[in-house]
Amino acid sequence: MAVGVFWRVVFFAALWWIWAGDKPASWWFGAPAVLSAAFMAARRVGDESHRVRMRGLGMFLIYFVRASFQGGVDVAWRAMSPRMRLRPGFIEYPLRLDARRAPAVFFANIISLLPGTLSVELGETSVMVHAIDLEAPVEAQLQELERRIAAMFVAGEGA
Amino acid sequence: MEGVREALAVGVMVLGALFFVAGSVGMLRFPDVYTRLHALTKADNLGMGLLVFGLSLQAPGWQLVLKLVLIWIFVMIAGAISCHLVAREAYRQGVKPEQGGDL
Amino acid sequence: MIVFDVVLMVTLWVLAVGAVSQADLFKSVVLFVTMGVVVAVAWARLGAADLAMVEVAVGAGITGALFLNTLGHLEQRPGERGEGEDTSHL
Amino acid sequence: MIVVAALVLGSFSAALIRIWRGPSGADRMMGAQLFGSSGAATVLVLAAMLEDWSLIDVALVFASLAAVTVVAFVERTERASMPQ
Repeated sequence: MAVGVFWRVVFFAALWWIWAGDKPASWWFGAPAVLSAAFMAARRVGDESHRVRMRGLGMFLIYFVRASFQGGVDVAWRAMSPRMRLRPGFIEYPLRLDARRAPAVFFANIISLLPGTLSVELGETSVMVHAIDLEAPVEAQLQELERRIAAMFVAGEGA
Repeated sequence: MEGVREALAVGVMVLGALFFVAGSVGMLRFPDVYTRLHALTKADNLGMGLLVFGLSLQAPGWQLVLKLVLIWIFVMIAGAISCHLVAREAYRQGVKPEQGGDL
Repeated sequence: MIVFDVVLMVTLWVLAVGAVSQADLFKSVVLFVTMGVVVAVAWARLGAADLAMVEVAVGAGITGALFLNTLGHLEQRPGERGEGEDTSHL
Repeated sequence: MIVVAALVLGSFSAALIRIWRGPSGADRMMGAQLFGSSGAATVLVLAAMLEDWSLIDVALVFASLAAVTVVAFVERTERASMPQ
């Protein structure tokens, strides 16, 4: 718990520093704001926190930037081509992550930023996904994403 | 050297703006709510990323670069969340998607 | 630059007129929120960063959310009372 | 640079058409969302054009408040469609 609060203080302080600059006077406002934000965040999550593996995070960022680039190019291409190639439809994707916990929520939000997929509803055991092209290997792509997210998070002390 | 950087920055930013336009075109041309959301979220995300990258090349200090990246992250989070919420809302209200075939 | 200004101005006009002349209240609120955004861009164009910030936070953010909430309450009324009084003119 | 600004602003008007035509509430909300993100983009381009870097802060506020109205919209329709 205490460790979690410490890292949250560091996180919010960094955020404030980026936002407000390095003028010392800004910390008169910044310090209380950072502290209260950290405590509120810690209380909200409780001790269900997840550790994030640094290496996994780095790998994930590279993968994410590349995939979101592909996603943008893909959808822009479809929009601009005179004959739009769309084969949209819903897919129910069975979740292996626990739907009530942070990684699954993270997963559902990232889906919308990747090529060809859009998360519609996060259910108990599955995610409803809307795919723009059902012929693309959507399932395999989602599995890869899920594997990468699972590799990034380590279950915290609450698990 | 300075000139090259300037040209690169402007080039990247024009590219980013083109993605914004593509996203808007998609939003006007695509047949239903879900496909329009595809266009909006992804194209805007990438356009914003390129714009931020181009601006970072011109920014006078690296603290500004951090701030720009923060903006991109915020836009991304807001985009992903609101995209998911709008899609879920449309789904729950029973908006039917277009199915299959070349449209 | 003049092109930019003209487009900005025309958009602002269309949004302002549209927001007050809509029969559909929801559409009107969305147009109002959008107008808040464009007004903020206009402030930024005029070099007034502080005003632009306030306009985004208050005009587009908070007021829009409050309007939408109010609209939700207005639409909820008839169902709650269960008397079927006609509020469709709202 | 002016080209960039004009292009981004052009996508503004596209959003306007979408808000106007609907057809569903979700479509209109989507248009407002596009206004949010392209608004932030326009302010960023303006910052570079006018060389006034304090405008970056405006874009930051844009970005951090972009989701507020969408969340309010969803909350509203959710409450309206809830069975009494």
